[in-house]
Amino acid sequence: MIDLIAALLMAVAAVTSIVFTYLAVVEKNLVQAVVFSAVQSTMYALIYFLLMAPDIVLVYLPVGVGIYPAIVLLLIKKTDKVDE
Amino acid sequence: MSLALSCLIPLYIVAIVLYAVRVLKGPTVSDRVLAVDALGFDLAAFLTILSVLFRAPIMVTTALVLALWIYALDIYVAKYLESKEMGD
Amino acid sequence: MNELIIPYLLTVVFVSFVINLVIALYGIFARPTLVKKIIALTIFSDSLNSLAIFVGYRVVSGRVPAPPVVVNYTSPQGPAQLAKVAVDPLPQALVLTAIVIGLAVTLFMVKVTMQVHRVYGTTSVRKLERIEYVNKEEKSEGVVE
Amino acid sequence: MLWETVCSVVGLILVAVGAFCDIAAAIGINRFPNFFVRLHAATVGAIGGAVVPTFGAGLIALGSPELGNYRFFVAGVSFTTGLMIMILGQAGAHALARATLKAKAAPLEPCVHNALREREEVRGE
Repeated sequence: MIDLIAALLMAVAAVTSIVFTYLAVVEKNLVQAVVFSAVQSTMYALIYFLLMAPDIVLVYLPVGVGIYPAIVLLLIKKTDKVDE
Repeated sequence: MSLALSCLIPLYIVAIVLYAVRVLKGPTVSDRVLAVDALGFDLAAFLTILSVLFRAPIMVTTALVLALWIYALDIYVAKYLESKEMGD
Repeated sequence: MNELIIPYLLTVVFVSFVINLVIALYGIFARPTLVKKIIALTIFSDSLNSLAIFVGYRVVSGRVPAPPVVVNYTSPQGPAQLAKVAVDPLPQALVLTAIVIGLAVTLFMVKVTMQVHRVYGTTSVRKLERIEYVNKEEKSEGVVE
Repeated sequence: MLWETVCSVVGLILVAVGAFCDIAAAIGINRFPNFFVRLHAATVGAIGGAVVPTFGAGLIALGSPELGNYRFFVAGVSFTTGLMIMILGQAGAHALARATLKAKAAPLEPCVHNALREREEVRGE
């Protein structure tokens, strides 16, 4: 029962991450692409949790949700705001 | 106890998917960041419930980290929108 | 019943990682802006790390596998009991390093992109090609004169 | 053990209330018309949907003896997470709303339900 729940949650998070990866790649506005990338990172953190890797989650959450959007937003502020 | 918690799990999944729908179709940046905010806090509560359900007491610390860094993302985007100045 | 459904769901997870890898590669090669290339590269490295962790997962019937952390210190057979139900700790130890190195590489690329924008005024690769071509022409003519 | 049973049942009730608030907030954030109205749904999702079930999970861990001594660890971390979300959710929503209002990033329309005008429009058509 519990292992079935874990596998089901993993599949839901994986399919959601496909949608947000596609949106982050094709989106023209770069700030919205950063937000989509943050959602994808959150879904990957849920997958890492369900793959029973707590130390990976502890490292990946600050890097994927906190530092990547911060430095990419800093970069977007200094350079172009729109793709193309 | 475990069975009752297992019956409550699909409600949380449905809520998280509905938040993801708002992130997907929100017209402005603020809507999307607000939906990400709510999604992250609900996911933190969900991780706590899952670690109680899985009987793995080490896994519960990830919820605290998730809540703190989702708030940090919120503040970054707010500061970007408000003064267009990051980092100071 | 569970023996049929769980491998199917795990296959869905594996295939979704591969699809993420392909979409991120498309983003790296086809999008013109350097910022978008950096975003796609982070997604690419995360998908690759996820594949590495997924290899170390294992299915234990009736319960979820334990994380590779020793909780039961008191009894001497605690680590032996853990080894029967825990996932593989080696890919996790490798990926932990890979994430931090990926962060350092991303910071370096962000700095290089800032420098490119400061020198040439744009970050689009298609415009950068043209600008560099014109500059080379002028320089070579100046050398000839 | 009486108090363990009481802790478990109260925690389970809190988790169920949290699930209900979560569904309500998710429907609200999809149905409300503009950003400043959606703030209400988001904070319902932060307090009712995240703080309450986190406290409930802590109480359930406190009342389950098969975790051994680690149940106090789980309960302490759960209560800390709940308090953090209780502070940070409101602070983040307020900062985002203030920034959006100052930068004019979202349209500011008052959400007014005018039944008389709707009836007149229907009658005029």
